[in-house]
Amino acid sequence: MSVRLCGIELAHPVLNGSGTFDAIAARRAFGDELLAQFPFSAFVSKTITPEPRAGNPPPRLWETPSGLINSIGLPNRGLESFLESDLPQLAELGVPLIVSVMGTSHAEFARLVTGVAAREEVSALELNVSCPNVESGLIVGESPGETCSLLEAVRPLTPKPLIVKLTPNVSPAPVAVAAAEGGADAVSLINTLRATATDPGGGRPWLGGGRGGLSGAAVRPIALLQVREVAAAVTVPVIGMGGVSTGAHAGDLIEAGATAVAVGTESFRDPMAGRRVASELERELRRLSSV
Amino acid sequence: MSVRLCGIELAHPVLNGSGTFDAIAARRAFGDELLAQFPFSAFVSKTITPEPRAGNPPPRLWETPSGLINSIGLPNRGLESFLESDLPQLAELGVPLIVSVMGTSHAEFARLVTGVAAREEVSALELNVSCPNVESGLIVGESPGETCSLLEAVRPLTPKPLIVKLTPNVSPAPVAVAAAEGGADAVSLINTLRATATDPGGGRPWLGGGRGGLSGAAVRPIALLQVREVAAAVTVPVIGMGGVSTGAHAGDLIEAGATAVAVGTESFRDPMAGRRVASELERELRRLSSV
Amino acid sequence: MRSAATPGLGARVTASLGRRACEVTRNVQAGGYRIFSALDRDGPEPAAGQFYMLATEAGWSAEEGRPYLARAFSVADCEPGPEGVRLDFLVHAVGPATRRLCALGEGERLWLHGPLGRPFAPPAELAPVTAGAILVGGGIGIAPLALWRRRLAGAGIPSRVLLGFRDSERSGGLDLFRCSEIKLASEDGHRGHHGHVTDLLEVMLEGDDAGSAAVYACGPPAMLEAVRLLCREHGVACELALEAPMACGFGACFGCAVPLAGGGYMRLCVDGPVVGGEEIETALVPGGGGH
Amino acid sequence: MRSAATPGLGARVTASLGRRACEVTRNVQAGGYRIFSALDRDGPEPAAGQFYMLATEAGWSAEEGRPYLARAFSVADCEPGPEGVRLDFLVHAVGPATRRLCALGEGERLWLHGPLGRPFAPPAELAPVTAGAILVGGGIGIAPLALWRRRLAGAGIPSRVLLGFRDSERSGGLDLFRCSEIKLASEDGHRGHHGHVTDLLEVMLEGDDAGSAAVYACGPPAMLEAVRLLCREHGVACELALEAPMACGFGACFGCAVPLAGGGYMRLCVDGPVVGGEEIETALVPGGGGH
Ligand SMILES: Cc1cc2nc3c(=O)[nH]c(=O)nc-3n(C[C@H](O)[C@H](O)[C@H](O)COP(=O)(O)OP(=O)(O)OC[C@H]3O[C@@H](n4cnc5c(N)ncnc54)[C@H](O)[C@@H]3O)c2cc1C
Ligand SMILES: Cc1cc2nc3c(=O)[nH]c(=O)nc-3n(C[C@H](O)[C@H](O)[C@H](O)COP(=O)(O)OP(=O)(O)OC[C@H]3O[C@@H](n4cnc5c(N)ncnc54)[C@H](O)[C@@H]3O)c2cc1C
Ligand SMILES: Cc1cc2nc3c(=O)[nH]c(=O)nc-3n(C[C@H](O)[C@H](O)[C@H](O)COP(=O)(O)O)c2cc1C
Ligand SMILES: Cc1cc2nc3c(=O)[nH]c(=O)nc-3n(C[C@H](O)[C@H](O)[C@H](O)COP(=O)(O)O)c2cc1C
Ligand code: FES
Ligand code: FES
Repeated sequence: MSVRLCGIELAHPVLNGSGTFDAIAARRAFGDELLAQFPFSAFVSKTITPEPRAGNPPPRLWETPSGLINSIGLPNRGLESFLESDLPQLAELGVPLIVSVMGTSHAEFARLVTGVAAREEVSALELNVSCPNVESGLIVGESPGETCSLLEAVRPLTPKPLIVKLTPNVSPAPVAVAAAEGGADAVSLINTLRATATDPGGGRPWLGGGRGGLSGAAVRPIALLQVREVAAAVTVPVIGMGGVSTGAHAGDLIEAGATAVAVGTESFRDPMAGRRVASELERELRRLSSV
Repeated sequence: MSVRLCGIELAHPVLNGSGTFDAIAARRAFGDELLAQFPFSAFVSKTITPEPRAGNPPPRLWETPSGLINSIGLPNRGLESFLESDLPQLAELGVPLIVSVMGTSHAEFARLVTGVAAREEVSALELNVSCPNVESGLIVGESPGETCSLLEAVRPLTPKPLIVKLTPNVSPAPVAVAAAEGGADAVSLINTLRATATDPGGGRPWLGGGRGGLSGAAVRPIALLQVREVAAAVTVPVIGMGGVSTGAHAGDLIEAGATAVAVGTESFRDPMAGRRVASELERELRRLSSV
Repeated sequence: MRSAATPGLGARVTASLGRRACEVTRNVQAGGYRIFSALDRDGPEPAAGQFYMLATEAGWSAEEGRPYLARAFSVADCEPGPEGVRLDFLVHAVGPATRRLCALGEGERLWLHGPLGRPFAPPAELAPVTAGAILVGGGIGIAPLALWRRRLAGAGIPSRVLLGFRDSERSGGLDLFRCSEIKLASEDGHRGHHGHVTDLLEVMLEGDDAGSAAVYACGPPAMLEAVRLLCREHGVACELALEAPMACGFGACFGCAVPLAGGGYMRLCVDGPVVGGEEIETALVPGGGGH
Repeated sequence: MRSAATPGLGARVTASLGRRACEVTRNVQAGGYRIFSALDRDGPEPAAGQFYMLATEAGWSAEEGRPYLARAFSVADCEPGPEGVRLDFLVHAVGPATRRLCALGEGERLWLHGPLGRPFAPPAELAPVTAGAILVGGGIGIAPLALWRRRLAGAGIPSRVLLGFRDSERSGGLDLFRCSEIKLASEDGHRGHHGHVTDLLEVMLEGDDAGSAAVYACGPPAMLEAVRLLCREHGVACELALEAPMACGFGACFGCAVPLAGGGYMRLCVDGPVVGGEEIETALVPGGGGH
């Protein structure tokens, strides 16, 4: 079941989705037993930004039919503090580390990529591009041109693999192609779908941030199509995610062309979901290869 | 609860989503009692095309967590036959008729708009733009420019209200703005989200059409945000839909800025859902106005 | 279209408008299946071959948001009484909906709409000089034949019954035929002819009076296709009760497409589920009768 | 940080890794609430104030795809035994998850992970010269105080208990305090002081020895905020057990944000649910404690 992803050897194809597993907090809650049975074959950090962010005001969560809207707002301690305090702790996990970063300009992305890539604990970087470029006003990940030019700006800064996390709010194939042309080593998808909810007690928006992103089982059929179309459009490896809760779902994404898959929301329901999905996937792939 | 939509007086704000209720077939199944208690305040026809279409090969349906993928492929008898046989029967419903049309070029749309608008039974037309323009290759409804130029081509052909049905697969606000600029009298959203499914028995795609559109409760939170954003961007009325199954959901869309709402997938589960939603909505609006 | 010879026999019964909540009065084991009864206080007595769309009032969608849609079930038997019509269904637990229905408790409530679709037509309509009916059923598919046999007997029309089962687990439907003379086949040889039920049909069709009989079949797709071809070969009229995925059951969704012999598709819910053997291209409906 | 005076008292217990299926051994009515017990064969004994994430094994998501996520519940009581730890929960049916949990049958299975979060700290840690504890609870919120009272008594620390209820319906939690001396308040005057429980607290804090007591409170947000302000006014240390919407319970989702006194947010699941009155900006957590 081991796979190579951009030259990184993974024991199995199941990663976590960025922002859906805090390995440091989980170790605090579950103890060192977590390290012995770490659910993912590589760990993807929550997205970090150059400066610390408090995140959005609560409420930040809203449960929907078979899904979850989150409006977390990327709370994080900022680049310096991440490198200083978090990275050494994450290195103890014993799996390859992929650090997710997000800036609002080429300069911010450059600072993040340079700072993170310099650390030997880091195996690869994921660029979270679901944010506006303050210079152009466009959401980088919704525009092939913005995505390509971002890649051209940061690609020269490191030889380490750069993964671009695609947004599902536009057809992702053209953006994936642009990312690959700009030098991305892999793409991952889907991020969450833009969504909102109303306070049941009255007409106001429920979420402190006004709106958020939908994830979980509800979005699985959307993710499957987007992964299939992106995998058909690019030659770089694809990390598929969106509503994976069983090995069969992971198998569907791999059939659709993904090299690896990630588990997000399902880890909330089952902290060891990644491990379960990996072992179910192993059985599933055996079954499919015998069909 | 009566509302005016583009000058059309409606007894209540609840319509059907195009393609989710065949009033002629329903009358055959349920008898004339259907007319006495017709669930919708206006009837939106299934999308018709210039020539007859058989639709996609089966399977055409796939149930997903709290949702449904359909890959129906717009089967219809074509313009002539619709005008000759269906329209007189639909006129017996006793509610305003909105006819949904789809072409793959300006010329096809023009033929449809001219033919349909000429009939006095028809109160308004809905333009289904979730299809490629064969001339440009672009999905009309994913491009503000294509949408505006389509409207400019067909707007002069009729004084009857033209409603543009927006696709949720891109951010719809810019397209809505373009539609209004081109002369649309209203916009409706959301259509289905592109999605797919794998045959559980083996890796092949399940749907005969390869992929389809996701609707139902799963997409409700996506629809709510898109309706809110479109309503904030345009001054023409908005018909909101996507996963409505109760009056509370309809009320959320109206709070978000919709003038009317449509019920789609829920009518499959409950053929009289439109009527139920309308009466629940009446209570809901009273409750909200007293909050 | 329907003959007046046996009044009401085989005439399509119009459904009561909308869905209604009916109480479950019984739920018993029948081999590997369950037979449950619901009391329909407001509906008409269905014709044999018609079906209902069913969902439970509570706990539908209990498996990760599925079942989401109602499901189609043939009436296996029915009995009018002072409080309403007792409807019996034979169900095989193969997925989320059927698992939930099999677990129904007495006194629980079921959402139901129907009766829907085209029923079996009397032999006299299919074969000019009729020697009676031959009923061919397999597995779970024998449900509608049970009611049809009772109706034929009531009208004084002779019928012969051939039933086939894979194994004793799957012969639970036999309970519905308690007091009739039946020829049995089983694939595992546990009962009757060791082989397929179509072997029995073949022998019968080669007999003397068969040319003037009408064959009615319901069962797995492969069996139906074999019956269809046998009947064609022997010039014997046949009606088949087919299955296809159905979202609505009343012609609203166009999901239940079955390929027609002359090209194009029919909607099985309104133009079936009982179809003439010559009407369709194949009984191997893609996506239908998965079990 | 935790004092060694009463060994283990108030020390955070580390959760067993991952979720586990536990059998429900009891489910009884308690006023308008239910108290149910589950046998945790593999988990440690929790500390008072800690919580578990719960979901049922079957029939979760039974209301249109909800509940989708597990939900947080405080341990109301627990008892180690030869087969494992018996965990008692007090639940109020307010939404899809709590309705499903209240309907749990004996022998059914529950998914659970925990114990999670920061428990109550012993009085000696909060107040240097302690005169013991004052426990203030309201409605469903008295659950964690029941276990805390037992633990304090076990350690020989005196505690006084003040409980408030809106009406007798909502006083079901009293069953958990059967054999203790309690001062009661009810908003409808059906029992004890006619008014708020905070009236009782105010009187007590104005008494002689209160300045050296530690207050522990759990209940509706408005009550907690009143307790917090009263304690601040009287210079009395207090700990509050708060609620916030939680998707994961172990620090993974950042959804459970509670505003900190100094700006920014804490994650209530890992830095709470028990927090010092001075740590937070307000106990009126947006989105938390909706009932
Ligand atoms: C007219 C008619 C009459 C019928 N009468 C009867 C009857 O009398 N008794 C009876 O038992 N059945 C009957 N059926 C069949 C019954 O409707 C189906 O078995 C039912 O839909 C099964 O629902 P389910 O949720 O239990 O299983 P599903 O999972 O919906 O369906 C079972 C099969 O469908 C496929 N499938 C479809 N969607 C999905 C999905 N999202 N995920 C995974 N697999 C999927 C799978 O291949 C699976 O094997 C009838 C059907 C029709 C059309
Ligand atoms: C640490 C902690 C300990 C707790 N201990 C207990 C306990 O011991 N006993 C107990 O009964 N409860 C306890 N709770 C509260 C319990 O977790 C919630 O009541 C539970 O989440 C309710 O779930 P539900 O599905 O029944 O209702 P939900 O519908 O999830 O929640 C009820 C309220 O949340 C809002 N809401 C959130 N999402 C939606 C949505 N999508 N649609 C509509 N409304 C929504 C509504 O305003 C509603 O009133 C605790 C919570 C925490 C954080
Ligand atoms: C609470 C939450 C926080 C998330 N935070 C991030 C993030 O910081 N960066 C990112 O790239 N994606 C983030 N995501 C998106 C997930 O990584 C993933 O792409 C998405 O949730 C779809 O997968 P799922 O359906 O399995 O959850 C977040 C998702 C959730 C639910
Ligand atoms: C089976 C099916 C067929 C549909 N056919 C059409 C169509 O012909 N034209 C159209 O504009 N929208 C069509 N739609 C989209 C619906 O009108 C509606 O926009 C969408 O389903 C979202 O609403 P809902 O979630 O309430 O179903 C169809 C949807 C379904 C489920
Ligand atoms: S099931 Fe919907 S049209 Fe037949
Ligand atoms: S509930 Fe997920 S971080 Fe607290």
